[in-house]
Amino acid sequence: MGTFTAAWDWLTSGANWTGAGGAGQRLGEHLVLTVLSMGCAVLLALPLALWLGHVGRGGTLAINVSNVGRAVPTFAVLVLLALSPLGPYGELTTVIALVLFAIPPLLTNAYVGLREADRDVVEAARGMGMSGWQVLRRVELPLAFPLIMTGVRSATVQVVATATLAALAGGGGLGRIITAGFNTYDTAQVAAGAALVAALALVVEGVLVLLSKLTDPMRGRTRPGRGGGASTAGPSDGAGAGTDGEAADRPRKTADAV
Amino acid sequence: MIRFEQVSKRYADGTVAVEDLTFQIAEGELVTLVGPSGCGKTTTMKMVNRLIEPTSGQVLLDGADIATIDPVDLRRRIGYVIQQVGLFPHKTVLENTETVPRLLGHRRTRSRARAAELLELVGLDPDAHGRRYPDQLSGGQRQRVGVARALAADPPVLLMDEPFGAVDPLVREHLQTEFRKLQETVRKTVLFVTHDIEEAVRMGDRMAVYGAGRLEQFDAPSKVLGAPRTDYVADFVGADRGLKRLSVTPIERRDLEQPPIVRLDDRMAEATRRMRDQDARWAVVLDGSGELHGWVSSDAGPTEAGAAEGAGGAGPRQGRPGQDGEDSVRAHARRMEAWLPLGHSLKQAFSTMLQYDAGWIAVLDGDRFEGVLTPSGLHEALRRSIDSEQHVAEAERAEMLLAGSADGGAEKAAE
Amino acid sequence: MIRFEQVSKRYADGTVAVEDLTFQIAEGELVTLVGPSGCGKTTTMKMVNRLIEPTSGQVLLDGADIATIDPVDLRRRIGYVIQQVGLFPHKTVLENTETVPRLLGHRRTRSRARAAELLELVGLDPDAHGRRYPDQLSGGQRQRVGVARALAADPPVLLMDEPFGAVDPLVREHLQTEFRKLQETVRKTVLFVTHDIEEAVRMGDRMAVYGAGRLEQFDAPSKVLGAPRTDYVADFVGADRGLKRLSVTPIERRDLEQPPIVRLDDRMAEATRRMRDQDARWAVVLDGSGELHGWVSSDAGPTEAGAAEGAGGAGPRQGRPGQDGEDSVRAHARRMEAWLPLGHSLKQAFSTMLQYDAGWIAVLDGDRFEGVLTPSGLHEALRRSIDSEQHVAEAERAEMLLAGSADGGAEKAAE
Amino acid sequence: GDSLEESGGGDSKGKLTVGSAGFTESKILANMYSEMLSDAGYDTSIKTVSNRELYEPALEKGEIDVVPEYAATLAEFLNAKENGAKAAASEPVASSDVDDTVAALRELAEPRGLKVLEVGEAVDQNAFAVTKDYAAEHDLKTLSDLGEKDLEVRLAAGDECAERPYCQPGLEETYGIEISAVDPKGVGTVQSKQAVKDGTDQMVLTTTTDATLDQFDLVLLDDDKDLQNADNVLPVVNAKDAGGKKVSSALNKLTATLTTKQLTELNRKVDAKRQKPADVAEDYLVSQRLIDG
Amino acid sequence: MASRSCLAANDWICAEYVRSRSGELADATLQHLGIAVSSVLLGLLLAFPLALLAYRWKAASGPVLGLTTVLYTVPSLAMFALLLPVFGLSAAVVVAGLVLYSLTVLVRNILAGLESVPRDVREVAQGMGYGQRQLLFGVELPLMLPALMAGVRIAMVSAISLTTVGAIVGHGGLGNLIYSGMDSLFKAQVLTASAICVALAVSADLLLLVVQRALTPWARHRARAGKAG
Ligand SMILES: Nc1ncnc2c1ncn2[C@@H]1O[C@H](COP(=O)(O)OP(=O)(O)OP(=O)(O)O)[C@@H](O)[C@H]1O
Ligand SMILES: Nc1ncnc2c1ncn2[C@@H]1O[C@H](COP(=O)(O)OP(=O)(O)OP(=O)(O)O)[C@@H](O)[C@H]1O
Ligand SMILES: [Mg+2]
Ligand SMILES: [Mg+2]
Repeated sequence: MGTFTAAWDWLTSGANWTGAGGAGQRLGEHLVLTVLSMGCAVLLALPLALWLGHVGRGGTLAINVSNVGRAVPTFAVLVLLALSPLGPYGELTTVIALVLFAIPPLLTNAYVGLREADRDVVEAARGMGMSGWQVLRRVELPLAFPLIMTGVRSATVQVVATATLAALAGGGGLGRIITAGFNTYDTAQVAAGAALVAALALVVEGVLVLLSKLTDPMRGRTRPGRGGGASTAGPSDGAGAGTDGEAADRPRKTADAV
Repeated sequence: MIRFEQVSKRYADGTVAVEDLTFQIAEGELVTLVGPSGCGKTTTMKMVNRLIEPTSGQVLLDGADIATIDPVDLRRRIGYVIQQVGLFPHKTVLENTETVPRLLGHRRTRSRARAAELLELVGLDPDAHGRRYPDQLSGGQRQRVGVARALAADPPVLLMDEPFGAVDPLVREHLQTEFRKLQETVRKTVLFVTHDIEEAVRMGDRMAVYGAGRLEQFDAPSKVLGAPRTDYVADFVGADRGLKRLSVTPIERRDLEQPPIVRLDDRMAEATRRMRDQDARWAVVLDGSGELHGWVSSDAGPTEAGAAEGAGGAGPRQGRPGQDGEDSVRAHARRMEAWLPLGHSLKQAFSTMLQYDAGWIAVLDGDRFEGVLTPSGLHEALRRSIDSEQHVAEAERAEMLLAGSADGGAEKAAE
Repeated sequence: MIRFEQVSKRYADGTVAVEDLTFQIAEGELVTLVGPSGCGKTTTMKMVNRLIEPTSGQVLLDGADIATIDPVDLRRRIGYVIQQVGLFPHKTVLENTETVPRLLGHRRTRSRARAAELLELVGLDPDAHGRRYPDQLSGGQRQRVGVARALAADPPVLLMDEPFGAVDPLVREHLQTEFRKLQETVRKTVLFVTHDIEEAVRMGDRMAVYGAGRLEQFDAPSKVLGAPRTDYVADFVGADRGLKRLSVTPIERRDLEQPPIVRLDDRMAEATRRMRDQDARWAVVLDGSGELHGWVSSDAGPTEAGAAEGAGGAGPRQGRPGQDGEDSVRAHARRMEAWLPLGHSLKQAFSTMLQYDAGWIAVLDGDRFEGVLTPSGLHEALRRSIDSEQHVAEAERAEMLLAGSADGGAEKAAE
Repeated sequence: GDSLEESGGGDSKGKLTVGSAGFTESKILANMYSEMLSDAGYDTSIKTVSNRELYEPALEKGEIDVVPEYAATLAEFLNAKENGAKAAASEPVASSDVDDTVAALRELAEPRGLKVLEVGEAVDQNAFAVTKDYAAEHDLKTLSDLGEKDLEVRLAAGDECAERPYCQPGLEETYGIEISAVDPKGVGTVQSKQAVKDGTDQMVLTTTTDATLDQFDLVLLDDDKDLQNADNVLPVVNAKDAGGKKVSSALNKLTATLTTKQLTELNRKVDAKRQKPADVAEDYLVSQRLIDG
Repeated sequence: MASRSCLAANDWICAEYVRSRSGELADATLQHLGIAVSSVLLGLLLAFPLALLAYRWKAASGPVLGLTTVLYTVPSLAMFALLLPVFGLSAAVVVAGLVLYSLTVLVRNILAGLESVPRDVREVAQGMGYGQRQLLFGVELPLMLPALMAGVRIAMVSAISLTTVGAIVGHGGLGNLIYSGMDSLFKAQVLTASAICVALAVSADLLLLVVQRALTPWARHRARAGKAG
């Protein structure tokens, strides 16, 4: 418990936040790193995944290839990149490593989401002469949206967490707080840094949830299958029938056939 | 028994789908539900198996408020054919069909056999289609699998939401017949939505006509057709509801005309005389045992041509000339194949007339000749049946007005 | 113009859905496609817009092999109402409807207005339903949105797969009427699948009857009903196909009977005499300008009771007694409201008779009285129309047999 | 083991777990300890736990019984753990004097149930390296040489370098070296050495026994003014499980023999010649006649 | 001689390395697989109820997602420090850590899968009297399989990569080799171990794909008119 109170103290002391190397700056760096990496990963992975999912081919291969980037520990990738000609560009290697790391969840989820879009609806879309691009953008994409966003959110959380590794190579970000605390045997600082990373991840997650709700093409539509129909109060519009009055008896004839 | 008590349903966005609904379906009764698109039929159904909870009022099943029954138990007792068919895309046709029996823990072999049986009942070959997935079926085939699936567990209550909407007339008739047959042996309590008024009339013990969220009429089909309670109902069941009554109005004895009757062995001259007496141009011919043989024209004689004005063009086989001498009726009589037993529907009578290109058909009771039905007779019968319903309906309406429960539906604008 | 040339389709699992199909739909023609469930109707449709590629043969659109046309371009020219409706669940009703116009780059305001217009056409209120999502609509409402969506872009070719299958008779009739109206002004080439033979008959310029993957008959609806080419077709269009012809057979002059005619201002005694001469119990009454006024019974006279045997039940307003003296026809005549113009269908005639509870109806040509139609006359007319088709059909069949292309369908078992 | 019965106080187990911190030198040392102990009749196994944060508690608990350690580093670690990070930073217990450092270490270790064995000559302490080219160009052999030259140096090290007396402050005060900036690429990491090799930085903080320097074309500069703490190698054991005489006598024999030069050579065998740590350890022990071949 | 020099020369690719350390490599690979596979399996067992909870009881979805998010951000060192007292210095501690890490992906994907089950199908199942459990296993589970398997595939690849952090406590499978190789810049070791890692990930992914295909035979018939149009 002592660690927690100490970490709390660390976090609440203003001195740790301001100035060069303060938590404020580290937070900013971490965010930049995350946004940059996710931006690149999204730009690379989503168009590819959407296209492959739309065409329905090559997805397996692409997912497999992208897994290569993830299968090797990010730390090792960082070191290997440092040995490459890119080595001197420290931040770049970190971004590359994180992009490689973020691509598989994006790619896999988007591809699967697209393949699973309701075939009847897609068929209707194609039948009305939507071009491939239009079917994709107007139908498949909205239908696959939840799964795509799931991929984006998982990837982002993971990137936020993994970006701490940048510190090992002297990059910026919250990882620096952790490694510094580590080297000075300052457990409180380590815990504080970890808490900051977690908090950032939560906030980013929250923002993404909000964002996906706002951009969800199906917003406003009741999500399927959650219990019975909702019953809400409200003014009855009392649309009764009774408009016509009762008329007199119908006259009748008792005629025979001719 | 299903009972609705002042049931209303208002959706989240304020749409009132069903309002103040009160009616009852007796045990073993098949009630057909018709009404304009969007009037709340599906909503009504789903409130019975609690897929939708009413906003107010209650639904009772065998006297118990369903709100108190566990939804799963409730639904196990209720077969449901959903409007959108909704087959399980991940199961084959056979697996889809045997879903509920398997759910109830029946043994695999037994439920499989039952599923195959039901598929055959709905006109699908279990061998050819059983192992396919729903995606590999046509629209109508899918719908039939949906029906088979709902029947598989033999539930005492059935909700069927346009179960035969996507199949062709032949299959539809087959399904209707099979279902009625089934219903006659094991009487289930059925709520059956359809957009086909004829189907509603043919299938229903009673018929519920909805207008925007309210029950406009709930009556025997013949009454709904014959005596629509409101303008709205009259309009809804169709300007041609008279024609639709063709299929529910039986041929009765009093609708028949009595043409002259001669025997096969009567002499032709005698026959001709009798026809002239009755001012008729043809006569019915019975054989020795009093059974229908055919007819004979008053102009019959040496010339075959110019025959049978106003009478059936039926029977290619002429009466065989010969043995009994030129003068016997037998030599001139024509076979009559356009006949129907008493009690069959006027629609069948009409169809038979047209099919045999006949101006009349004979009506038998067992083997006994009862008379002939002509187009005018048919028309009369139809008019009378409508009339009689109207009389009853008017009496009822008067009562209703006194009771103050009328919803002010206007009179049929008959004049 | 759509042309199928020896088109076959075999699915991956070996099911042959369509086999060796050859036929042609002329420009601006509406062809209805009927056939048993699973016979390949949907498959046929999807081959036109290349949602399915034929296994062999080719489909031509305006002379060009569609295999050579870019699918997207092709589909832009073809409106498609899918059997499963397939609305976009993520778009509102209005957005769904305006999909294609927006796709074609039309301006938002314009396509929105057009969408609203079309929704109204299919009987949906754009204000009440336009902003809803498909999940919030009833089955029939969804289907109508699907129709509106296909019409929105005003494509020259339309494929409609059971477009009105899930709506009630009133809405269906409304849709049929609207669609025919539309079709009369802007003639589109339409392939229209339906399971409702009457709909097929009413809507189609020609009618294609499928039997398991093959074309059994392709003819004008009246011919298909009147002279089914094979047993199979006869069976399929129904034992009551004669009855169905009611709706496609017009009232012709020769079907009418000519009762005695009297004028409003004729003296009653003279009228009675004329009826007696013609052995009639009633006469038609025309007014001074020769227009239909009503009818008068031969028993008419001081007593009002026991009137009008065999005549229309129309007209509550009795002829006003008075001014013209007791003896004028005017005093005894009854208004006749059961009338129809020449050329209307026999079905309307029948319905009108039943609606007005009349034993006959007057038939007018413009304002001119042409005669009366009785049930027997109606029946005769129906029989004749069937006959005439059959004669033609038999001749055709003989030719076909010679050409060797007959598929061995048995004779119609009419006899 | 027949000698098991003779084992004195604290030798309660016949099985001993030797901890290794995972890097080459630690692996070699762990293997040597293990060999020595099994030669003394123990059943031994090696467990790798890369972080002191994890293995030190395990050592206290007895999950690990013996660990090769470095006197000053461990002393500071325990100091921080005992007195908090701040106090430890302001009042370091370790110094360049071996005996003082070991004494301080013992004081901190014993209450935790740890027993610090004899310290030897072999030392693996912080050291600074520059590229061979740089050294040749400026004629550098020692840190003093560097201080005499008027050179600005960018130093690849950890963040904490700026505050640690043995690092930036020491370099500036003791040697008069001008540090333009500390590039926080970590102590002796690949990235740090690569940065020096690239010319991004001029000097890197690493350790005396680093055997990969050749691969980056680096040479160490001599700490001729004894700036660095006395990080001499010594075994630390769990007092309860392995505090007995038999263990200490076995390990002390080794500690007494091992020199820094030998240790560096052993490291080189593994890191440059790519022999396996276990083989290297055994060869060494045999060649020193500490065990039989 | 040539092979000796490839070790000494510290080449990236070195056959002699593979030859001389084949036992070590095999052990590491086995350990790696064991840890990765068991973590994903356990992760599934844990993620399923969590996702279900979040799905059935909407109020829980925030906390569940939040918790699994935070778990992933816990640095591995801290994670192991927290888990060590419970599991001791064994492979279990690594598995436990990886299970917690895998929840991030699995819970989300299972949830997304559950929410993607078509309304009609769910409704008809309910209408037939499917109980909650039967609905889950008979309908929802099969229909969400694609989304679920997408999650499992990502989780598996992640687990294979993350298993390496187990090197901290000596149970990192190939990670032990990668990290120690990294320390001493043993290029052949780093590359070989990494390559095996990649091979494991790729083949696990393919295997899972095969499993998914086998589990969803209906999906194969869905490829209607495959032409891109
Ligand atoms: N989820 C919903 N939210 C709001 N309104 C709804 C919802 N579902 C249905 N409605 C509306 O409630 C009314 C009744 O719908 P219901 O599905 O019961 O009609 P229905 O009688 O079955 O029609 P159909 O014959 O077209 O299937 C319709 O007007 C429909 O638009
Ligand atoms: N993907 C498929 N694989 C195999 N067989 C199929 C496939 N799709 C359809 N079929 C079969 O092909 C035949 C024709 O199907 P189609 O959908 O064209 O029938 P339809 O005439 O539209 O029937 P309905 O009136 O019931 O909609 C059916 O027997 C059906 O089972
Ligand atoms: Mg409905
Ligand atoms: Mg179809």
